[in-house]
Amino acid sequence: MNEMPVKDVKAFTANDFGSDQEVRWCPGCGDYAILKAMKTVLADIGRTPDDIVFVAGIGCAARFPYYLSTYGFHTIHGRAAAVATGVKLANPELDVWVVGGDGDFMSIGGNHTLHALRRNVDLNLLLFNNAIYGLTKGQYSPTSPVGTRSPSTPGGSIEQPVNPVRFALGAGAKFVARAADTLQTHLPGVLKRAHANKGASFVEILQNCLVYNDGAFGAINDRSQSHEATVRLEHGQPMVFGKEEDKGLVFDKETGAFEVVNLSDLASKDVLAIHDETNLVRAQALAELEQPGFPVPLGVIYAEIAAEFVEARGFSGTKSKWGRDELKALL
Amino acid sequence: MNEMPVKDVKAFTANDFGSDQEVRWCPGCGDYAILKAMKTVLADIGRTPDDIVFVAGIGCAARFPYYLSTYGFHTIHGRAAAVATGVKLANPELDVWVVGGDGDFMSIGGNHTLHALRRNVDLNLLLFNNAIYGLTKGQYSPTSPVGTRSPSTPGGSIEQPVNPVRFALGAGAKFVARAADTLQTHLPGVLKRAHANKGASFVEILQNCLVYNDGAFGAINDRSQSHEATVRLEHGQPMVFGKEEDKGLVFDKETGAFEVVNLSDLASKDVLAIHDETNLVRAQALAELEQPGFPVPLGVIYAEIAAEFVEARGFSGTKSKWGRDELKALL
Amino acid sequence: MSDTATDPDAAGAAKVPPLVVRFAGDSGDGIQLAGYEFAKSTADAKSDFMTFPDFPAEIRAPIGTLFGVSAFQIQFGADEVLTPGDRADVLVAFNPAALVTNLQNLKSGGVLIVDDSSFDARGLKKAKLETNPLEDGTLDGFQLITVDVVKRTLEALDHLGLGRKPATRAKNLWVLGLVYWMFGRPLDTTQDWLTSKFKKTPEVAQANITALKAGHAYGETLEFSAFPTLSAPRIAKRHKGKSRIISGAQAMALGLAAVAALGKRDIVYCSYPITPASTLLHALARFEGGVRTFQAEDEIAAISAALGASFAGSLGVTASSGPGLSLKTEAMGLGISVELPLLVIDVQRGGPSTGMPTKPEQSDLTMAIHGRHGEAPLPVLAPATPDDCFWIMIEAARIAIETMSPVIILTDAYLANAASDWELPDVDSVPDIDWPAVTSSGEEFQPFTRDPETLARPWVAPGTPQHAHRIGGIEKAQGSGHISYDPANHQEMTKARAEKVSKVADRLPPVELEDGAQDGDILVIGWGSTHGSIAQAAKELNAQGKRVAHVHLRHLWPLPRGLDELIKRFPRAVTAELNTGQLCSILRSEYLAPVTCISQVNGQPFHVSDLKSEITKRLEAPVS
Amino acid sequence: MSDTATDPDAAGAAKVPPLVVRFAGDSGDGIQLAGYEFAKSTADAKSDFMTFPDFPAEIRAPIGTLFGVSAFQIQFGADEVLTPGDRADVLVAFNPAALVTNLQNLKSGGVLIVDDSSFDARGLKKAKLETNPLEDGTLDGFQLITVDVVKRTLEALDHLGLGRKPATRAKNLWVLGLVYWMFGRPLDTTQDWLTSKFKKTPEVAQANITALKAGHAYGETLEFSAFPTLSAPRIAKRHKGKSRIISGAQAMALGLAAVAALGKRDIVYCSYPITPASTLLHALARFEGGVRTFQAEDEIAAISAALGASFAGSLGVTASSGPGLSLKTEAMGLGISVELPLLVIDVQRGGPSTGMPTKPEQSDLTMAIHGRHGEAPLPVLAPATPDDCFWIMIEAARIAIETMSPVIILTDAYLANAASDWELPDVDSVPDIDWPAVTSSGEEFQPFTRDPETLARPWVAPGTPQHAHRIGGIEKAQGSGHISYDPANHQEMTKARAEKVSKVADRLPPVELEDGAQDGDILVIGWGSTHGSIAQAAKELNAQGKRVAHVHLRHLWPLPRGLDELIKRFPRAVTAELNTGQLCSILRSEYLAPVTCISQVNGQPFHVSDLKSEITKRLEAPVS
Ligand SMILES: Cc1ncc(C[n+]2csc(CCOP(=O)(O)OP(=O)(O)O)c2C)c(N)n1
Ligand SMILES: Cc1ncc(C[n+]2csc(CCOP(=O)(O)OP(=O)(O)O)c2C)c(N)n1
Ligand code: SF4
Ligand code: SF4
Ligand SMILES: [Mg+2]
Ligand SMILES: [Mg+2]
Repeated sequence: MNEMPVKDVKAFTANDFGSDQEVRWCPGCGDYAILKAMKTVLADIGRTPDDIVFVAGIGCAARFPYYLSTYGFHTIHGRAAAVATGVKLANPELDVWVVGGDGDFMSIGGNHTLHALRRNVDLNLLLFNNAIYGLTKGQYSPTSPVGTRSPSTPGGSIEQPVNPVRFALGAGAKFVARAADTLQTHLPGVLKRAHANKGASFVEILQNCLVYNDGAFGAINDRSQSHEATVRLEHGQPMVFGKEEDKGLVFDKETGAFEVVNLSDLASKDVLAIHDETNLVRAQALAELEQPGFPVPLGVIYAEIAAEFVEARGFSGTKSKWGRDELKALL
Repeated sequence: MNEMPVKDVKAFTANDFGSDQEVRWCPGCGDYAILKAMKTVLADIGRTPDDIVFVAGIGCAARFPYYLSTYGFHTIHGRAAAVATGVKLANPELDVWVVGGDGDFMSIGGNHTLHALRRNVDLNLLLFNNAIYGLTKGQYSPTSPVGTRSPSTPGGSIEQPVNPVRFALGAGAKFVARAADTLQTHLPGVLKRAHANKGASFVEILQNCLVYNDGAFGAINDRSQSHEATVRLEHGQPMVFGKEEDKGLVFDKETGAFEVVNLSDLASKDVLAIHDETNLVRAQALAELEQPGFPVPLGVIYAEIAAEFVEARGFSGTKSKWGRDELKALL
Repeated sequence: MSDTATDPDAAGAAKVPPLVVRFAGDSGDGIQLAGYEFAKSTADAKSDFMTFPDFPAEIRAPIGTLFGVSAFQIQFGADEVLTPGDRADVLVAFNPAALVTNLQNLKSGGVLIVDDSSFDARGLKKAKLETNPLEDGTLDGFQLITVDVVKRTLEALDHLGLGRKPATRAKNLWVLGLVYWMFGRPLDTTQDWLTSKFKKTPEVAQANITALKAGHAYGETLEFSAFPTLSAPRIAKRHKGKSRIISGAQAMALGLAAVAALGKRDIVYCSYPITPASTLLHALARFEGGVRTFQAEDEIAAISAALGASFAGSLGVTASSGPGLSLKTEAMGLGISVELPLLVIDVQRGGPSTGMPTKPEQSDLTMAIHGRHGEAPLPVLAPATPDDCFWIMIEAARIAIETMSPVIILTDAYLANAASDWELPDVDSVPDIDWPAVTSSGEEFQPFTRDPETLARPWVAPGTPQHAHRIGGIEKAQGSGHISYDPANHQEMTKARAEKVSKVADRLPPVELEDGAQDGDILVIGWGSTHGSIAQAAKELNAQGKRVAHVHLRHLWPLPRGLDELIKRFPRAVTAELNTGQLCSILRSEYLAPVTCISQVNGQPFHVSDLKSEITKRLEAPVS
Repeated sequence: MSDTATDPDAAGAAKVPPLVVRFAGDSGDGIQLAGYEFAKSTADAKSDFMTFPDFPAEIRAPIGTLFGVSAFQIQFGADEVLTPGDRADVLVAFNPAALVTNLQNLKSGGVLIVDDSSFDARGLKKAKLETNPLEDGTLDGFQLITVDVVKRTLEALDHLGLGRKPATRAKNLWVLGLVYWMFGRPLDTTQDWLTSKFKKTPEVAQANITALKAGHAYGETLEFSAFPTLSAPRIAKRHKGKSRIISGAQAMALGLAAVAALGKRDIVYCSYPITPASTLLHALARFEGGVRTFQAEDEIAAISAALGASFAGSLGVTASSGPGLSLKTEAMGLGISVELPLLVIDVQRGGPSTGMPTKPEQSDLTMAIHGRHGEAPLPVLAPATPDDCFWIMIEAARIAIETMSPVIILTDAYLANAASDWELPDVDSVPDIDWPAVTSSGEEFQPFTRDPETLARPWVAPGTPQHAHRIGGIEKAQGSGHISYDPANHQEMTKARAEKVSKVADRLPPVELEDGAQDGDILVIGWGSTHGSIAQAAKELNAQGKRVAHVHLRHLWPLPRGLDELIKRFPRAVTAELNTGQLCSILRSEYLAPVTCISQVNGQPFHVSDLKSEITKRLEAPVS
């Protein structure tokens, strides 16, 4: 790449990040909403499409790179995190995003997700969790709840699903967040936080598959009911939820678990749990909160600053410090 | 298998479980101690070698099946848990043990470990963690601490290791325990508990690799100092440790983490944390305790009764309910 | 006139030529349903037939787009019908996109029925059309019938007061009614099916039946010269017993159920979803016994679990398509090394890599034979027809157990989805599958002693008393199975593993030519799903007085005995394959015979017409 | 007399025949160290040589066991030495187990030096011996020298007061001293090395030097008729410039460093440890620049990361052995589909499955060529000698970049470990490796336009302004690279991918015979690590008046131009391969030539003597 055209430093708009390819998702698929949020975020980040890379595996979610005007690599099922690690090793200056579905990240690709997270490679890993295999026509996935009826489980599935947030924390992830496709006022903020983190940022995005698993997340990504079904975490802030902000979470000091309280029942708001995104044990407890019974935590669940893998190796750029003289010395 | 010889119902001794094969581990390897404990446990369990299957991947640890007189399958690197799942699907009545090293279970095989655990397949999964690749001559592994010098990291490794207990809990394991090779009064008990659990039982056994990582676990598996460096967990009992039982753990109710206290400094032992092996959040906090600074928890860290995978599918035996009549009905 | 039977009078072909009908529309238009009902009515009409669905790759593409078009094709006739036909005599197009993408599949002069309700600016734009093909002369060479189907359907259902959307949904049945009229078919089978299918929502049944009848009635108003040819009865000469319409994938599922039934042991089917193999998993998951299905976390886990099941004494089965087969490579090597039975089904699709997931191709053959590290031979089979998909599973299971070896079965996206009228097998005449008996010699059990005839080692499952033993993928000593690095032993074991596979051919009937010419000027060698196209091409060429013989290999490795001599009996031998010549290169290597190849790698099955012209070209070339 | 040069007077062979020396002992005995020092002294003595270590498979087996034996063999001479020799002229055995397992490697009549200190009941039992071979006549045909080396070493070191254990550890140097005496070698190089190696522990240096000298002095007390032959100078006729002793694995590592230096871009080496490929990772991890190493979580991650690196504009390299190559299958297909450069090194070992991890075999060839689903061709190369391991990395990198394709390089456990005296390359005479230039046309960038000559697509890395584009493993349109299921496009792309690889052969020099006979009665075709054995066999047979030509293929796919004609020039053509005939079957298929195969699959390199007798047999058979 000897003759590089000069970089264009103009500001890019969300629309500039759209590609000319026909979008092949089903009409109404939650992936559209995520794409929209992503374009906004990319415009805000302020890098040119030339320095951004989207890597994906295979699945509906994994079609994502085609619909952006950045560099993109649609790889093979489950291996996107590993491919992306290689991209970073070769050129740490690139801004690398990894997109995949629950099959891609948690089933066939579970091991690469684990190792990218524990190594803390500077990747933004976005798991589009629709709790189903969309592209292959609706089989249950490792995140499908027990009882899911699907072509491969006509009588209902019996497997305990994996909880992606719990898994990521177990893998030693240093940045773990959760968001939902349709919550356009919330999702972009989470994506920006993920991008700002230097290291592996894991974001579970609850995504509705209209065709094979419609309504899997119930009220969570139904904008009108979402505030009742979710709690939006803010570091240093009490955990309050409900459309009227009338409910909250307290931390049970004996069991280490959370409990839901009505704010009206409380003498003082001081007893409400304060979100501390640097506290791993609390983050693990948050990961256990599920509907029904609990609001599902959205936002940054855990964030810890730690050494990034490629930087710690001391690599930069693609050029070599190495030349004929070094070679001669070696020989 | 039309003509089956009659089962021999005599009681088996530990020695009966030894095979005639030459043991090919390095003299002094921790694997010998684990083998010894296992033979005792098998004798105690009271099943014939004919009904027991050991499945292993590849590695020093994975040679284990050769040294027992049970059925054994030395498979390929990383896939033992998947092979063992198939064994159980075909014949749920067998007693199936899976043995592997940290490379086998946590590196190449990480994904199968994850899924066997979350599915809760009735397997006893024994991870021989020596924090190194033994068989391939000493490269660092995913459990090697930062700074490990090895042939592939001559300048010291920089990767954050995975903590197997934290990982297993993150994977949704229902039985998680830890033990150490040389602690022959402790290890067999843990193995028996693992065996008694119906579902996937995950046991991390800290194992010394004399040749490539000698002393990796410091005082933990040094019998004379072990009580200072470890805390032996007993369900319902306070967490006390030290040769003189003079130290204990308390639970910090604000941070959710554990703290070490001297028993002599305490007004009452009632403040000591009581081990509740059914409490996931507490188990996750225990997983974070590391040397130096904390005693390393040994014993059953977490145990929850949950539906077992093969049983929930309703399979039993190998015979088919299916015959020509059913086939005709289907056609 | 069908170009699949140019001269119906020659060599006993039926007087009334077979017909090809194709339905094409948006994925949401109910095309596959209409097609399947038409196939059922064809079965009732006692014609022989074969069908092929042509799904879009996308799940549910936006309405009206080119990549959202779904199609269904059927060929039927009095003579044996071997393919779904090259090009259609009748094409039904539901929207502009369907018309554009399917017109190439209609014969010149063919009948074209178009629903013109969405041929407005919006519809044309979605199909990337600048001008309206109904008006710009594009359709000049066809017998065009345009109807505003939506409008007619709505009119017909008006009295039911359903609302526009649900009513519109019945348009496929309106069209089906029209088509039934065209072919002189009664409505009752479809009517009965609708009644029972919508038992709980009789208003839906009513709407659909009304639409069906309205379409049929509309036919009466048409005047159209081609109709007598279309509606002439085509009663098959082969009388079929009890039958059902079955696709290759369904036949395979039933074949696996038969393995369980004949062996009296559940089989363990481990798979990870992938197009076009998943349909097999879906079919098996619905059976209530016989097959224990396991959806694994990936293909490596799937084959590993299947091998574990075989170790534990059940027959392990795994299936995938190319990408998954690639992933299973290492574990297949383990199966070969530990010598356990295992079935590995590969439903081939266009490659390399993700390639063209919904399109057929036969490009995994050399991989199946050679694609493992080390010397790792195993038997490779390929079914030829949907019917054969049933029988080959039973045969593969027998071979795997008798040989103590993994066996690969190669099918493809075409064969999995192509369906025909299947005569139910006489189960009682099929022998049992015997699980080998274990007899204790009293001495220490030697897991790697070999049967002198088959060279297979004994299969003894955990749970068998006094036979505990250990196996593994490191080289092992003949007999004891203990780890061995001894040079002579490795040489001997390598040889034994190869011979064991080679001996499978000894137990098979020698190779035979297909019906038709038994000698001639050219031998066409096929394998797998191309059977119908090649057989039809040979039949038609022979009817024209050419001398074309056809051999179709179901056993790709080891190759059948007698093939060498057979090939050398002909002055010309040519393979016809949906790849760049994989079987061809194997035959050349094995027999040093100058076999050439008719190759096609475009994601489509062979057109009979293309094959005919290619074979004719070869016939005209001088003998090398 | 060495049987690798039966007639030293014929055809210019040296008057003094080459010699083979073998050291064998327990893994803890310091055998490899003694061997390496002996090789250095051989280099000082200006002889040509080749060495081969024979490690046990176990890490540190119990002392004295059969499976814990480690050996080291060297052949040296005045003429070019091409192999480490078949059987030894001199064998040094440190214990009963070493004697038992290595005696077969000693020529009859050879010199046998045995340390008899552990030939007691315990030592014999560990070696599974019932009687003592020193006494039972087993060694009758050899020139036996027994010494209680342990005792002698302890005596010699007694005055140093070291204690028994540390003193005993010097026994390998005592033996080396004796061997040096035997071959008339000076002690200074080893002495200097010991002094510098144990700078911080001079007492250890002292002990080892004392032992070395004591062994040497002990030699003076022996009377032995063979010594003059052993100590005759063997000064190589080929003068070497600056040189170093280098194994194939080290040469590969240096070759990769050269790729980085010549391309001025770091390469990214991604691997997962596996025997015998790990040594390459270890060597690269020590370099301080040029190569970014990454130990991945498994082989799939390794190749995926390497491909990601290539996408990002560095050359990705991955290496493994058979099991790992099998796992990399799917991702290789992706590399072929997206058309990115990538080097995949396979250090072959005995298969199938885990097989014989430390033993060489050439049985991954057909897998390398054919072992991927779909039509997925790529270039396959194989280095012939340790020296060539350096050059082939540079060539492979050029091919990968020029062709925009993954390239497989096949080496094996023998070539990785065999070492010889390597003349340092003249780096300045090697041209740069050019990363392709990107020029902006102003129009939308088309990632799948092809260079008209090479058919390669452009390689444009992220970060390049105005060239953002997307690639993937689904079939894509020529030019734009957009997803395409178009039949004609798939046919065209399949053809382009094959042609692109085939065109590599156009840019290579045509095939040439090795030095020696340029025509004759038989053509022996080899590839990879067997170069030395075949060349030596041909040389010796030609010296006997036979007419044996040798061609050695470095390019296995595409095959070099001119090979067809070359093969057909000879009345007989035979491949010699450490497999069951993989190259042979490819040549037969490609050229329809009746090539046969000299096959060996026992985990060992060819013995020159075996090759000679096999070739002779073929020469005697009538031409087919
Ligand atoms: C190796 C391999 N195995 C299987 C497949 C088939 N496949 C494609 S996508 C997919 C899973 C899709 O589910 P998910 O990752 O959750 O993505 P979604 O479509 O739901 O967005 C599968 C099994 C494949 N392409 N490659
Ligand atoms: C597919 C494959 N990759 C790599 C190897 C090489 N290999 C064998 S064992 C092993 C790791 C050994 O480490 P571990 O699992 O921790 O077991 P240990 O030897 O330490 O007991 C590796 C990398 C292999 N045999 N197969
Ligand atoms: S199948 Fe589901 S996930 Fe896939 S595009 Fe359609 S709605 Fe979206
Ligand atoms: S290398 Fe380490 S783990 Fe392996 S046998 Fe030797 S001491 Fe044990
Ligand atoms: Mg999904
Ligand atoms: Mg280990």
